[in-house]
Amino acid sequence: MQVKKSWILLAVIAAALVASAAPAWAQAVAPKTTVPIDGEYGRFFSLPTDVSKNGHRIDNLIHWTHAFMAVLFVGWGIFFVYCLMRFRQRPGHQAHYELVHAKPSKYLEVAVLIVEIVLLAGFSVPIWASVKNDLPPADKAFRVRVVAEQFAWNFHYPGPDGQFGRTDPKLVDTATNPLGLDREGDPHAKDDIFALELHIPVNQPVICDISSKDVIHSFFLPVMRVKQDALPGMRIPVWFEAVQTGTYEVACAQLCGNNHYSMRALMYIQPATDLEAWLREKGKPPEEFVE
Amino acid sequence: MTEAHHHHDDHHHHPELGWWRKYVFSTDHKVIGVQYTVTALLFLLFGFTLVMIMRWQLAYPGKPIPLIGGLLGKTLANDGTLLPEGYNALGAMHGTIMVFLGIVPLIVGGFGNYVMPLQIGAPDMAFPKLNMASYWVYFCGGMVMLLSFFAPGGAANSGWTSYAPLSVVATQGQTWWLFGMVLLITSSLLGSINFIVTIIQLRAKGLDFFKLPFFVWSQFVTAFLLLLAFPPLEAAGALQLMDRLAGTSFFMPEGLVVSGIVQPYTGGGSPLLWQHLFWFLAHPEVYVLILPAMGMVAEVIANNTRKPLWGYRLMVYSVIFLGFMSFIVWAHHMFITGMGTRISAFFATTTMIISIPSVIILTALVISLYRSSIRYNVPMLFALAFLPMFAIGGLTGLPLGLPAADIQLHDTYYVIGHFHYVVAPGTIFAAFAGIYHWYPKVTGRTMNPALGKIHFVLSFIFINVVFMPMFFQGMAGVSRRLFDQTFYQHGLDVQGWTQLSSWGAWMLGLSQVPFIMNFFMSLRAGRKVSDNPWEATTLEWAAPSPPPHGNFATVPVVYRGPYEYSVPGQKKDFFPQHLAKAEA
Amino acid sequence: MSVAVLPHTVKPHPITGVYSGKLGIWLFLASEVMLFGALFSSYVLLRVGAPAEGPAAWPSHADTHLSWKIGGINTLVLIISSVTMVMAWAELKMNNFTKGRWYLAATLALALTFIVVKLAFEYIPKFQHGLLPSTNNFFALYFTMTGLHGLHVLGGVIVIAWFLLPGSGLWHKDPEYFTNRIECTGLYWHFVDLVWIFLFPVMYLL
Amino acid sequence: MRFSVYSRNVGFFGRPVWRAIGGCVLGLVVRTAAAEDTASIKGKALFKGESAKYVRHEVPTDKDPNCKKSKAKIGEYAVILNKKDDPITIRNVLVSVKEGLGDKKFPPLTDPVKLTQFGCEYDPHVVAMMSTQPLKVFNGDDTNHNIHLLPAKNSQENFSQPVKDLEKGRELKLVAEPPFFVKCEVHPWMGCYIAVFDHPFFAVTGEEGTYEIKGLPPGKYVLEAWHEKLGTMTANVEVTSGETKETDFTFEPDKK
Repeated sequence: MQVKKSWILLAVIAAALVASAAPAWAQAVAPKTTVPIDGEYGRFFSLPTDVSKNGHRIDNLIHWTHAFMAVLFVGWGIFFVYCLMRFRQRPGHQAHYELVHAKPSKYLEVAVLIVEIVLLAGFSVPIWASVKNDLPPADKAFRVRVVAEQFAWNFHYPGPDGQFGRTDPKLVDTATNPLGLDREGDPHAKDDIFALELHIPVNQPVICDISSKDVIHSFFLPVMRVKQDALPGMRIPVWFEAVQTGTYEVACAQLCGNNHYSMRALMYIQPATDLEAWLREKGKPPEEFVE
Repeated sequence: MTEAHHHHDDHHHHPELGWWRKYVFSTDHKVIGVQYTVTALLFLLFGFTLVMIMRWQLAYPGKPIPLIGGLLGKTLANDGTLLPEGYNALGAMHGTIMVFLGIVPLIVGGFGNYVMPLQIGAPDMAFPKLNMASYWVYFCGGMVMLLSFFAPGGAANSGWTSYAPLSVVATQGQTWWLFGMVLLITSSLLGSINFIVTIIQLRAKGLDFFKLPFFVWSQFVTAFLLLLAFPPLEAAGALQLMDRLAGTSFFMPEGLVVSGIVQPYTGGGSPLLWQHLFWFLAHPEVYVLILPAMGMVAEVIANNTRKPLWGYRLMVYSVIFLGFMSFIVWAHHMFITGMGTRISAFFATTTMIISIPSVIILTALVISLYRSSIRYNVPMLFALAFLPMFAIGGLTGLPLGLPAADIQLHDTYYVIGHFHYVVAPGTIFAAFAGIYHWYPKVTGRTMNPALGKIHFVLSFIFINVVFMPMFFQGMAGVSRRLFDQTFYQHGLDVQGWTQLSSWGAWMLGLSQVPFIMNFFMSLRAGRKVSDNPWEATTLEWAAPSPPPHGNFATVPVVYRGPYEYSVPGQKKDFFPQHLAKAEA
Repeated sequence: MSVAVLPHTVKPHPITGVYSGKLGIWLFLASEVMLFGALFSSYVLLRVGAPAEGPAAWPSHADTHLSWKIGGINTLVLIISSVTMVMAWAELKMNNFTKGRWYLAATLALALTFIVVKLAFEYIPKFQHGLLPSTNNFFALYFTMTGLHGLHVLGGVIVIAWFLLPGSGLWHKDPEYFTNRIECTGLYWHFVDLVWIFLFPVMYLL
Repeated sequence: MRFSVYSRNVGFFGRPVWRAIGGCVLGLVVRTAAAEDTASIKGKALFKGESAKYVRHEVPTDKDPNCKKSKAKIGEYAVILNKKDDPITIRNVLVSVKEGLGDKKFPPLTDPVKLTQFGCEYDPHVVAMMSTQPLKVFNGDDTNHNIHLLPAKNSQENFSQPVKDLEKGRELKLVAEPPFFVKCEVHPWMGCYIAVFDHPFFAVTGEEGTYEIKGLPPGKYVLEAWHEKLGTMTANVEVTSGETKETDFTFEPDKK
C-alpha cells in the first residue's frame, strides 16, 4: 500500500503541473490576418474543411488508416496491460521458462500485412495516380503558373490569348516584374496577368504548374488536399477541382528560409463570371496614380 | 590465447598511466564509453534547451523570452525576442545535435562501447586507439557545431536536412555545419569498423552468433548501417561544400534568382540529388536511432521478466532484415517532390514491408511479458513505457508511408509527432532504461529508485503532453518549421494545442531535475551493490563492478544462450552464460 | 593487474581466417566503395540530367581539354605502384626486410609521381586556362572526384612514408605485425588504384 | 533637406520630444555657426523626354492583407515624376558632392537616420546618410518584414522584424558606399536605396523635386546626381563664401 500512495502523490503533482499550464493554454492569440478565412480547421484530431472534388478520397484513406491503427493499438494495449497486471512479480508467482507457441502473433502479423497491402494497393496507389498523374484535358482546365520565391507566391495567368509568355531570369525585377516576363519580346507575354493571390474558378478543374525561382518551396492547399514541392529548374503540374466558393489559404510547406512562415497567399475560389471580371480588371494597363 | 605472448605498443599498459592517459586520452573502451555517454547527455540537454527556447516563440509569438532571452545575442534574437533566423538556426541545430551529437553517440558510442565488449567477453575493442580517435573526432565535430553559433549570421539555419539550394545560398554557419558533419561522419565510420571487427573477432569462446545478447545484435546491424549509409552523406557534404565554396552547381539548376539577383551558378545541377544522397543516409540513420534502443529494451525486459525473450531468433532475423530494407526506402521522404505513380508505389511498398519486422520485434517483446514475472524496477518501467510509445511512433508512420495520405500530412506537425514518438519517448526512454540498468556496472552503486520513479512518471506524462498535440496540429494542416503558425488561419485555430505542447516541454525539462540529481548524487551516495545486482545472465555481469582494465579476471567461456531465466530445476531463477553448471 | 591483451591482432582468427586489422581495412574499403559509389551515381545523374544546350550543357569531349595520354601515364604509374606494393609485402613475407623496403620506396616514388603529374600537367594548367570547378558540372565532378582520389593518394603517401621511415622500427619488434600492416596498406593502395581505373575512362574517355 | 525628408515621420514615431528639440537646437547651432562663411547649392532635378512611359500606380499588395492599410505606390520602373510641374521634376534623385572636398574633415553627423517599413513601403525611398550616423530600421506594420541590404562594401545585412516595432528598431552601422539596393524578402515590391557618405554634403530631391546642400566651404566641386533608373549626371560648381548657387540637373533618358 505504501507504494500505491506514492504513485497517487506523483499523479497529483503531475496534475498540478498540467493545471498550472492551463491558464496559458486558454490564452487566446489575436488573429494576424485581416481577411476572414473560410472553413473549419481541426481542433481535435480532425482534418480541415475539404472543398475539393478529390479530397474526400484522401480523407477516407487517412480515416481508415487511423481506424486500423487504433484497432491495432487498442488490441495490443489490452494484452499489454493485462500482462502488466497479471504477471507482476509477487510471492508465489514464478515465470515460465517455456515459451508459448503464439499462433495469434503470426495471424496478427499476416493481418497487418494484408491490411497494409489493401490500404496501399487498393486505396493509396489509385488515389495517387488520379490526383497526381491523371491531369484533366488541357482545354477543359483553368491553367495557372505558380512561381515560388523567397518569400512569396507569384501567380501567372496566361491572359486572354491563353498562352503563357516567355520568361527570362535576366529580366526579373523584384518590384515590377518578379516573373521576368518578356513583355517586349514575346507577343504572348503582353497580355499575361501577374498577381500575388490565387483566383480560381469553382467546379472546373484547375491545373497549377509549380516552379520556383530560387530554393525549394512546397505549394500546399490544406482545404484542397494538394501539396507539391516547387523545385527550381522544374515545372511540375498539379490539378484539383474546387466545389465550393470562398477565401482560403495557400501555405508553404517546405522550409525555404528565414521568413518561410510568412510565405502565405490567399486563394479565392469564385464563380466563373466573377473570376473573369477579376482577370479583366487585372489585365487592364495600370491607371496613373495622381496625388 | 595463442597470441598472448605477442606484446605490442598498444598493449603495454603500464600501471602508472598518467591522469591524462587514464581519463582523457584513454584507449579503454569503458572510459571512452563513459566519455561518450557524458558528452552525449550534455549535448542532449543542450539540444533540449534549444527546443525549450523555440517552444516559447511557438506558444507566445513575438513576446520576449523570459529569463534567458537576453543571452541569445544579436543574430538570433532582438531584445530577447526570437527572430525567424534565430528560430531556424535553433531548429536546425536542435535536429543536428539531437541526432548526430546526442542520441547516436549515446546509444552507439556510449552504451555500445561500454556494454558490447563486456557482453561478448572481450578485453577491449579490437582497435583501442581507433576507438579513442573516434571519440575525439566526435568531440571536435561537436565543438565545431557549437562554435558555429558564433559564425556571422549564426549557426546553420536550413534545417537538419540542409536541403539544397537553400543550404547553398545560406549563411556561413552552413559551411561550419558541413565541416562538423564531415568530422562526425568520420567518427561514426571509425566507430562502426571497430564495432563490427570486435563482434566478429573478439567473442568469448563458446559465444556463437546465436548466443549473443540481442543488444549486441542490434549494435552489429547498426554498425553496418553506419558503415554503409554514412559515406554517401560524406560525398553529398563534399559536393555541397564545393557548391558553397568553389561555386560549382551540383545542386543548382540554371537561372536561379535569389533576392532578385541572378545567381552566378552555371547550372545543370539537381536539387533532388541532395535529397537522394541525404535520405540514402538518413533513412538508415533512423534505424541507427532505434535499433540499439530496441536492443537495450530487450535486455532490460528479458532481465526483469525473469524469462527468456520470446522469439529471439525471429527478432535477430527481423533486425537484420530491417537493416537491409532500410537502404531501399529512402525516397518515402520525397513523395511530394513530384514522383510518378510507379516510383512512389515502389517506395511505399518497401515502406510497408519494413513495417513488418518492426511489428515482429515489438510483438515479440510484448509476448515476452506473457507468463513472466515482471519486476517493476526503474529500468523496467522505462523499458515498458518504450513499447506503447514506440508503437504510437511506428503506427503513425503508416499514414505517412501511404503516398496518398502523405499528400496531406507530409511536412506537417504530424511528421514531427511521428518521429519524435519514435525517438524521444522511444529511444530516449530506452536510453534511460539503459542508464538505470547499467549504472551499477559502471559505478558499483545503484541509482536511487524513488527519484528514478518520480523521474519516470513525470517524464512519461509530460512527454505525451508534448507530442500528442502535434498530431492534432498536423491533422489541421499546420506545417513544420513555422516560426509563427498563427500567421495562418489553420495555425491560429490550433494554437491552443501549441501552447499546451510548449508547457509540456518546459515541464518535461523540469522533470529531468530528479534524474540529473540522481545521476550525480548516486556516484557518492548510491547503495553499493554486488557485481550482479539485477541477477542477470549476460557476460557483463560476470565482470567486477566497475570492471578493471581488461575487463575480466579470467577470460569467460560461454555455455548457453543469453537469457536463461527461470530454468526449471534450478535453485536460482537465472543461469549466467558463463557458468558451466548451476550454482548449488 | 590484468593486462589487456587483444587476441587476433596479428594471428588470424581461427574461424574467420583473418586478423582484426585486415577485417577492419576490408570494412573501411566497403565504406569507401559507398563513398565513391555515391559520387559515381551523382556523375551519372548529373550527366543524364544535363540540359541539352546552354552554358550548363555537358561539354563535348574536345571541350574538356583532358589529355588521355597524361591520364594514361598516370594510370600506368598507379598500376606499377600496385605491383611494387605487392612485391614489398611479398618480400617482407619472405623475411627480406631490405628488399621489401626498397619496393616500398618505389611505391612511394610512384605515388609522388602521380601527384606531381596530376598537379603540374593537369590541375595547374587547367586553372591557368580558366577551367575551374565552377565552369560546368563536368569540371565540377572532375575536380571533386579526382581531388578526393588525390587526397586518398596523399593519405597513402603519408602511410607508406611512415612505414618506410619512423614506423619501420616495428619490424625489429614484431616482423609479422609489420608485414600485416604493410598488407593492409597494400589493400588500401589497390583500392585507390582501382578507383582511378574507374575514374580514368569515366573522365578521360567517355 | 535631411530633416524635411524625415519630418513626415516625427509625429508618427512619437519619438521623445526632448530628442527632437535637442536635435533641432544642435542642428541650428551647427548651421548658424557654419552659415557665416559657407556656401549652399540648391536646385532641381528635371526631366526631359517621354514622360508617358513613366506611370505611377499602385502595386498589388494583395499577398499580405495587412499591407492594405496603406497601399504601396510606386512608379513604373521606380521613376516618380511630378508631371504637373513645368518642366517636369523628378523625385528621389540623390545629389552629392563627388569631388573637391579633398581630405578635409567635417563635423560628423550623429543623429540616427530612420528607415521605416510602413504600409509595406520603405520610407524614405532613398536614404542618404553619413557614415557616422547610425541607421535605424523600424517596422510599422502588423506583419513580418525582412530587410535585405545588397551592398558591395558593407555587410549584407538580412534580418527580419516579425513584430511591429516603432520604439527601438534595429540599429545598423554602415561605411561609406555609393547607393545600393535594399529589398524586403517578404514583400517583393518593397525596395529602396541607401547611400552612405564620408561627408555631410548630400541631399535627396523631395516631393517638389528640389534639393539643397548647405554648409559647403567655398571651393570648386563636382556634384553628382544619381537616380536609380535614370542614371547619373555630374556638374561642376564653384561657390564662394556665403553664396547660394542654383544648379539644376536635367535627365534625358531618351537621348542616346
